[in-house]
Amino acid sequence: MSGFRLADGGRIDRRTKRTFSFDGKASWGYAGDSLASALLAQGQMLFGRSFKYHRPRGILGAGVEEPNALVTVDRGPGRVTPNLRAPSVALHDGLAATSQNRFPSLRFDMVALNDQFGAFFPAGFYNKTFMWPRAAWEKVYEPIIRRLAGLGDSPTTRDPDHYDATYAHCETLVVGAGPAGIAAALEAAANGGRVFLLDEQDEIGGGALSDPAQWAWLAEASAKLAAMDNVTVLSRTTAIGHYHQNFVVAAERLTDHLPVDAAHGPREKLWRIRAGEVVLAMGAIERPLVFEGNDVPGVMLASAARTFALRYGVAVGRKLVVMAVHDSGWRDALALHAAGVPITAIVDLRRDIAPELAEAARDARIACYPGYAVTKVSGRLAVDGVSIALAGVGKGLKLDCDAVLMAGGWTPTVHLWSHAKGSLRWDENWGAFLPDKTHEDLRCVGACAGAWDFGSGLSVGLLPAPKPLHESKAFVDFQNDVKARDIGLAVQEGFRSIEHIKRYTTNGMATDQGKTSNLNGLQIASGVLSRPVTEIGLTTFRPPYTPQSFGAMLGHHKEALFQPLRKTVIDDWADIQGAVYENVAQWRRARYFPQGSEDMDAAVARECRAVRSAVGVFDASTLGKIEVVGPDAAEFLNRMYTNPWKSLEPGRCRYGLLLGEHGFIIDDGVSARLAPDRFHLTTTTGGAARVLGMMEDYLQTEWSDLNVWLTSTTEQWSVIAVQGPKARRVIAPLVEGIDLSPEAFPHMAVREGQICGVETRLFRVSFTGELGFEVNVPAEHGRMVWDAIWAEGQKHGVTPYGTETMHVLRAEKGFIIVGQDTDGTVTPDDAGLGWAVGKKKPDFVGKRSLARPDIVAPGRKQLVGLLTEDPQMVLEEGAQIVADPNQAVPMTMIGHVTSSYHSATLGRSIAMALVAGGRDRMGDTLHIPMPGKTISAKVVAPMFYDPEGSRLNG
Amino acid sequence: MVDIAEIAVSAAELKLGTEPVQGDGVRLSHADPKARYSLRARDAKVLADVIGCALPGKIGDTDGGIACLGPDEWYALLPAGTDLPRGEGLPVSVVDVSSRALGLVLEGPGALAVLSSGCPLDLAKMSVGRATRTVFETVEIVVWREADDRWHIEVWRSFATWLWNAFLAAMPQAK
Amino acid sequence: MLLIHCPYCEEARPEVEFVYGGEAHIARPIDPSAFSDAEWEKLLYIRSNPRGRHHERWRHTHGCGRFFNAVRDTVTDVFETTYKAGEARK
Amino acid sequence: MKRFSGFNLIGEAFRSHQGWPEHWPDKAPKASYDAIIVGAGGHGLGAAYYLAKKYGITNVAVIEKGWLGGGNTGRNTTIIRSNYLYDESAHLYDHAVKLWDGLSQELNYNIMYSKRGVLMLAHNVHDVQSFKRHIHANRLNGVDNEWLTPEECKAYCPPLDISPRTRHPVLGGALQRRGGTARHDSVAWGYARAASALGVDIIQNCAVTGIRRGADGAIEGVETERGFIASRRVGVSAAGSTSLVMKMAGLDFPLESYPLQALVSEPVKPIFPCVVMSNTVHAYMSQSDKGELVIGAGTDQYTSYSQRGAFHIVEHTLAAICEIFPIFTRMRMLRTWGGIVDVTPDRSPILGKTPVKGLYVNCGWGTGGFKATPGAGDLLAYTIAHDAPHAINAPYNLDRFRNGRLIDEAAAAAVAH
Repeated sequence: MSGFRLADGGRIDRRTKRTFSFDGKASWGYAGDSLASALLAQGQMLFGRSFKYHRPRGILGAGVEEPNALVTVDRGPGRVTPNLRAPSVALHDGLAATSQNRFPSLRFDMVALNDQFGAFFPAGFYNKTFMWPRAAWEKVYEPIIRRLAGLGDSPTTRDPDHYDATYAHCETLVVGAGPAGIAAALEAAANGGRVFLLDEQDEIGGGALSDPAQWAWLAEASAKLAAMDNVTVLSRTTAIGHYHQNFVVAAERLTDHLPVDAAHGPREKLWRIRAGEVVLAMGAIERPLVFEGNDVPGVMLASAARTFALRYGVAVGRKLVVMAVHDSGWRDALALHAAGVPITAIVDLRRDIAPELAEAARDARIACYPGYAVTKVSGRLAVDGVSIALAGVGKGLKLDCDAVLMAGGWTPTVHLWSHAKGSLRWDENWGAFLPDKTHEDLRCVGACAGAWDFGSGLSVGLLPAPKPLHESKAFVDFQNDVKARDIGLAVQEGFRSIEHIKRYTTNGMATDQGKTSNLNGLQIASGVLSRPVTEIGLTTFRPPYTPQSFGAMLGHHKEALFQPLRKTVIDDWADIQGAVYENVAQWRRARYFPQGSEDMDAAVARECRAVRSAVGVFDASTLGKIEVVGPDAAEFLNRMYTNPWKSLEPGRCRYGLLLGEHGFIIDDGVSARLAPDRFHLTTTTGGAARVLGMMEDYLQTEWSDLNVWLTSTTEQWSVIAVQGPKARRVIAPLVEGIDLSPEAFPHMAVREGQICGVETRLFRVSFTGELGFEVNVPAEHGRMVWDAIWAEGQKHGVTPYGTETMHVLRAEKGFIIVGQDTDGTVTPDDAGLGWAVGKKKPDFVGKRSLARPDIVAPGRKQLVGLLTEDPQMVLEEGAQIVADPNQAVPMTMIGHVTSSYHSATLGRSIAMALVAGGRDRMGDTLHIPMPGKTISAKVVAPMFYDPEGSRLNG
Repeated sequence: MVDIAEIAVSAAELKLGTEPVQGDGVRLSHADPKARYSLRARDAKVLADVIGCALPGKIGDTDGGIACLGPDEWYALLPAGTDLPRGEGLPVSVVDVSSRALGLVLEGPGALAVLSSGCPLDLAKMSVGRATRTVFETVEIVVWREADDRWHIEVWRSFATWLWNAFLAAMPQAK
Repeated sequence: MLLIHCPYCEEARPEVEFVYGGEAHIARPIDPSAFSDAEWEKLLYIRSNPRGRHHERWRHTHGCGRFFNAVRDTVTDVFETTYKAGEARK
Repeated sequence: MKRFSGFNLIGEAFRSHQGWPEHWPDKAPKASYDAIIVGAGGHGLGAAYYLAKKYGITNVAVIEKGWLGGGNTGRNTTIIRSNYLYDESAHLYDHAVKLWDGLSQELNYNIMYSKRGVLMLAHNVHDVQSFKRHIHANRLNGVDNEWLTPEECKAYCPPLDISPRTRHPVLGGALQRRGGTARHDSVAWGYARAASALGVDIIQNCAVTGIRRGADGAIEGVETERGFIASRRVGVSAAGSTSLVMKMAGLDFPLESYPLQALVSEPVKPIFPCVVMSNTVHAYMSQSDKGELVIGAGTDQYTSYSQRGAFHIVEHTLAAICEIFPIFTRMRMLRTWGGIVDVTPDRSPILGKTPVKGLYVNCGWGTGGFKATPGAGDLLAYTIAHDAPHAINAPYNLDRFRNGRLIDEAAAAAVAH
C-alpha cells in the first residue's frame, strides 16, 4: 500500500495519472478516480464544514447520498459550480476544486466557534430570539444569519456554456443500470421495442462496480447492450423526476468530466422521455447509524469504504472498525479484508450473529463485539479511536482505529416511484418503505423493490448510549447539523407530524435531500413518541432526485433563443433607418425614427407634423388578421361583435368592438366585408391569438350549426399605412384596377386590385384622422411594395413614423387603444363607445353582462379628455386624479390618466382619462397630485382635433 | 462582485439563413416557394368539387400536396402560383395563405433528432406521407414527413428566424 | 406533461399541443337576456371544482384545432375518457 | 406559554433545552365552541388568534384535516407586498403589511419578516404605464412604492441583467421597500402557539365531513372524522379545499383549484438581496435566510388537486430566471413542490359572510395569499365576531360576481394594442 492506495484492484487505470488541485494544493490520482477517491488515496480525511456549526467533516458515502464533502469546481471564467459532491466529481487533468463554508481555511475555521456555542443554537432557535430590540433584527441579526448560511458561493458572471435538450420516446425506460436494471433492459430489448437505460454514474454497473466478481458479467452485458440497435444507454444521466403518464425527465452531463480544453459542445442535455413502461432499478442507499461522534471525519458508510476499496483501489484507513446492525456490514468488512484493507474489529449491536459471518470474521482474525455499540468517537479532524460498550450502556472499552464504518441497513430508493404518486408500504424487515401500488405503467426491480439480498439486520437508527438523548452529539442530518436531540426537542415542543419535525429541525432538507437522514429521523421520532413509524408519516419525495443545474432545465432557451422575437418583413428597413423599437406582445415594432440628435419627443413631433401636413408611412403589419369565410360569416360576426354586421355591404369597412362575456372590452379593430361570405377582420397586435381562440370557442362549441370558418391571416399580409393629405398622391401611380377617387372609394371602404403588380387589399381607413390608406399585400411582397411607396413618397415629403407617433395622432382624435385606455374593467359605454353597441341586437357576446346592477349604476369611470391649465405640462400616464387636492392621504381618487402626449399639431398637451362620472364633469377642473406639486386640468370631450372629421374625407 | 457580460448575439440579431446549412448527417434548407391554402369544409366532397382536387380523408393523411389537419381542415402545399377557386356562396372556406408561412426542410439521418430536440411527438412512428400540426418548443409548426429522412416544416413567417436558429443549435448534437 | 387522447385525431398527444377550456357542459343560453342576474352569475362564474371526476373542455389548438370534452380525475389527473364536442355528458 | 427570548434561550442551553414546553397542546375536540375555524393554515390560525386576542372570543377551535401549516402556508414563496392598484386591494394588503410589522414581538415568535424590498420589473412601454399607475395610486393611498431606473434596479439587485440586448430589456422597476419575505412555517407556528396560549384549541388530523345546518338554515356545527362539533359560527379558511367544504353547506362557489409549483436552489452565500418579480418574463425570486434561491413557478392550465405540476412549467420558469439573472445557469435546483391554489374569476379573494347564517369564508387568494396572512386572519375574525364585514373586506363579498363589481387587478395589467 502506497499512502492509502491499495497495491492492486479497482477499476482505475493505474497507467494514466491525472493531476488536479484541492484548495490550491496540487495532487494526483488515476484515470477512473473520483475526486473523493483521489483525495482519500492521498490520506485526505477532512473534506468540508457543516452548514450550521462548521464542524469538520469527511466523506460519508461514495455516491449521490454524500452530504458532507461538497466542493466548488472552477473550470475558468463563468464556469464556477458550487456544492458538488466530491464522490460524484470525476477526476480529470486540471480539475480545480476548493472546499466550502470555511473561513479562512478548511483546517482552521473561525466560524467553528459556532460549534462551541452549539448549545445555544438548537433546532428552531431563531424563532425564539433575535426579537429584541425590534430594529436589530433587520440591522444586525438577519444580516449575520444570512452571511453565515449558505454553502458555496454563487457564480457571479455569465455562464459561457450552452445546454442541449431533446424529447425522446421508448417502449421501456429503465432507470438505474445496476445488475437489476441491466437485466430488465436486456429482457425488454429482446422484445424488440425501443429501450432506454439511464444511469447517473460515469459507467453503468451500479453496485456491481464495487464487486469484482461481477465485472466479467458486466462487461459482457454492456457489450450486448451496446450492440443492440433498439437500446440507448445513457450514463452520467440522472432521472430527475417522474411526471404524469410516464414522462420522465433526465439530465445528462456531457462535459464536466473532461478537461476544460477537451470539453466541446453543450455542457448538459435535458432528456424529456415519454415511455410506455418505466422500470425503476434505482437500488438502495445504506443508512448511517446515529451515535456520539458519528460525524468525525473518517466515520463513513461501510458500503462507501467497500466502493473506495474495490472500485477505486483506495483504503479509507489503516485500522478500521465496523459498527454494524446489519449483515451487510459484515459482508463489506470481509470483502474489504480480502482486498487488503485492515479491519480491526466488527462491533454489532446484535448479540446473535449469523454463524457463517461470525466464523468468516474469526478466520480473518477480525475481533468481533456482538451486542456492543459505539458510544463515542475520539478525534476532531480525523478519527483516532472509538469507545464501545455492551448494549451501549454497559461495560466499555476503547478500540484504536482511524476510520469507522457504519452499516445501518438499507433504504430502497423509491423517489421516482413516489413522484409518480405510487403508494408505499412499511416493511419491518427492511426497516424502510417499499413500493406498493401505482396507477402508472411503472414497476420497481432489484433493491428499490425490496428484492435484493443484503442479509438481515435491525432497523434502529439511533444506537443505545450512556448519555441521555438531550446531551448527545449524535448526528442524523450531517450537512444541516441536525442531531438526534434536535428531533427529541421538536417532539418535546409539540411537533408530532414528520413534516413538522422535518421543517422544525431541517432534517432531510439539505442538498442530499435526506437520502441518509430521513429514515433515521423517522425512527428517532418514532422512538421518542413511542408510536409506530407509520403513524408519524413519511415526507413526500419531490423532483429532482438530485440537484440539477438550471442550465439543463432551460435547454436551448438561453440568451438569443430564450423566446422568439417576431419581426415584420419591413423591420430590416426600419433598422437601417435607425428606428428605436419597442416590444409589443411577441413583436418588436419601430417606435420612432430619430434623425440626427433628436430625442423621442422631437422625433415624434416631427413625424406628427409630417403626417398632418404631408404624408407618413407606418408598418402596421403586426395587427392581427382573421379571414372569416362561409355563408354564415355575417351572422357569426353579428353575434361576436357589439355592433350590427349583417347590413354591411361588400366593399365597406366597420369598426368592431369585442367584449368578453363579462361585458368588458377585450379587443377592437376595423374589419372589411370583401364578399357576401368573406370578411377580413383585424385585431390588436397583442390580441390576435386570444381573439381567434375565443372566436373558435364560440363557433365550435356554442354555434356549431353555423357554416363559417376562421383562418389566421396575420402573417399573410404586410400592412403599410399611408396617412396624410398627400396619401392618395403617393399610392395612385402604383395602384392598378382601383378607382381611388373619393367618390368611388370613400372613407371606410375596401377594394381589391393590384399595387406594384401584386395583389392588394386596399383599405381606406384612418387611425390618424387624416386621409389614409392601409395597403395590404402578401408578406412576401411587403418589402418591395414598401420600398416602392417610399420611393414614390419622396416626391411628397413622405416620413416614416412609428408607434409612438401613431399613438399621439390617434389620441388627438380620441381613438382608444385597448389595453391602454381600457384595462379589462371598461364597458363600451365607459369608453364612450356606446354608439358601437347595436341597441336593437337581441344578443351578442357580453350583452347580458352589460345589464348587471353595477354596470348600469351611476358613477362608473368614463373616458374623457383632459387639458392641463399649463398647456406645456404633459401629464404622466397612470397619474391619479382627485376632485379635492387638499385632502389628506389616503385620498379619494376618482380616476387616472390613460394617455397623455404633447401634441405638436395643437401646440399643447392633451390627455385622456378614465374619471368617475366623467361625462357629467365636462368643464370641471380636476387635480392631479404629483410629488411636490399638483397639476390642474379641465375635463373636455376626448376629441382634440378635427372633430367634424373633414380631413378624413378629403 | 457581480459582472454580467453582454450576450454575444441578441434575439434581435438572429438571422434567417438563406443558403442551406450542411451539418454532420443533417442538412437544413428552405423549401421551394409554394402556394399555400387553408381549406375548410364540413363536407369534404363539396370542397373537393370546388377546388377540383381529391382530399385525404383522415386526419394526418396527405394526398397530392394536401394534408388533412383536422376533421374540417386541410392544408394545401401546391406549386407556386396555383390559384384555387374560392367557392363563393358554398359552405366552404378557401383562403390563400401562401405568404403566411415559410417551409424549412431537414434531411439526412440526423433530421429526426434535430426535430425531436423541440417537438414532443413520437416522430419516429410517423409514417412517410403523414403530416400534422404540432409545436417545436413554444412555436406552432406543421410537420410533413416527405421521405424517411426528409421532413418539411411549415412555420409562420415571423417565427422562422427563431426556428432556423433553434435547428442550427440542435444540429451539432444530432448524429 | 399530460398525454391527452384527442377524439378527433384518435391518438394520444402531448399536453403542450392543447389548451384547457374550463368546465364542460355549461351551455350558453339561446337568450341570455332571459337569465336573471343569479342565473347569469352561475353560468359565468360558478364552477363545480370537484375533487374527483371532472368534466372539462380541451382544445387541440396545435393539432386538429378542435374543442372536445374529457373526464379527468382531479386527484390523480388520470383521464377516464375524452369525447367529441356535442356528444352527451359521460 | 414560556416566553421566548435570548435570555431564556441561554438559560435553557444550560439544561439542554429540557424546559421548553409544547408550542401548542394537541387537543381533542370539545362538544361545542363559540366559533370554529376550518383550516389551520396561517390565515385560519391568524383568525383564531385575533378572535381571542382582539375580539374576546377564546372558546375557539381550529380544525385541520392534516397538520397545521401544511397547505399553501408551507408551500409558497413567502412574498409580502401591498403595492396593489385598486383602493380595495391596497387597503386590504396594506392592512396586512402593517400587521406584519411587529408581528414577531406580538406573537413572541420570530417570524423573520425581512423588509428587503420587492422590485417589480417593467419590460415594455405597457408595463411602464401600468407600474406608474400603480405608483401614483399607491402614493395617494399612503402605500410606499417608487419608480427605479434600470441603473437603480441594477444597483438594488446586482444579479439583474439590464442590458438593452436582452429579449425583454428592463425599462425600470417599481420598488416597495416595505415589501419582503417572512419565514412561512414560523408564521403558522407563531400564530398557533399564541392562539393556543389564549385558550384556542388546535385540532389536527380532523377532517370536516359535513356541515350541519338547522331548520332555519343557520349553522349548527361541523361533522368531522372525530365526531360532531357544535358552533353557531364557522369560518372556513380552507384554500384549495374551500369548494368542497362549501358544497357540504349546500353552496356552489365561484372557485377553481389549480396546481401551483415553486422551487428552491441549493443554498449559496448571499447574492440576491431582495425580491424580484417580473410578470412579463414570468419570473419571481428571492433568496432565503438559509441561502436558497426561492423561485415561484406558474400554475398549470388545468384544475387539479394532485399537488403535482408539469415539468414544462419548471422549464419555462428557469429559462425566465436565467434570462433576467444570467449568472444563475450553473446554480442547481434542489427541490420542487406543488400546492393547490383556489382562484376566483377576478383573482381577488372572497372574505366575508355567506348566504348561510353563521358561515363565514376566507378563500380565493390564488397565488398571493401568504402576504395577506395577518390581515386576512384579522378581518375574518372581525367578520365572525361582528357578524358583519369590516370596511376593508366589505368589497370582497360574494355579491360582486352577481352585480359585476369585480376587483380585477390582473385585468388592469392586461396587455393588448
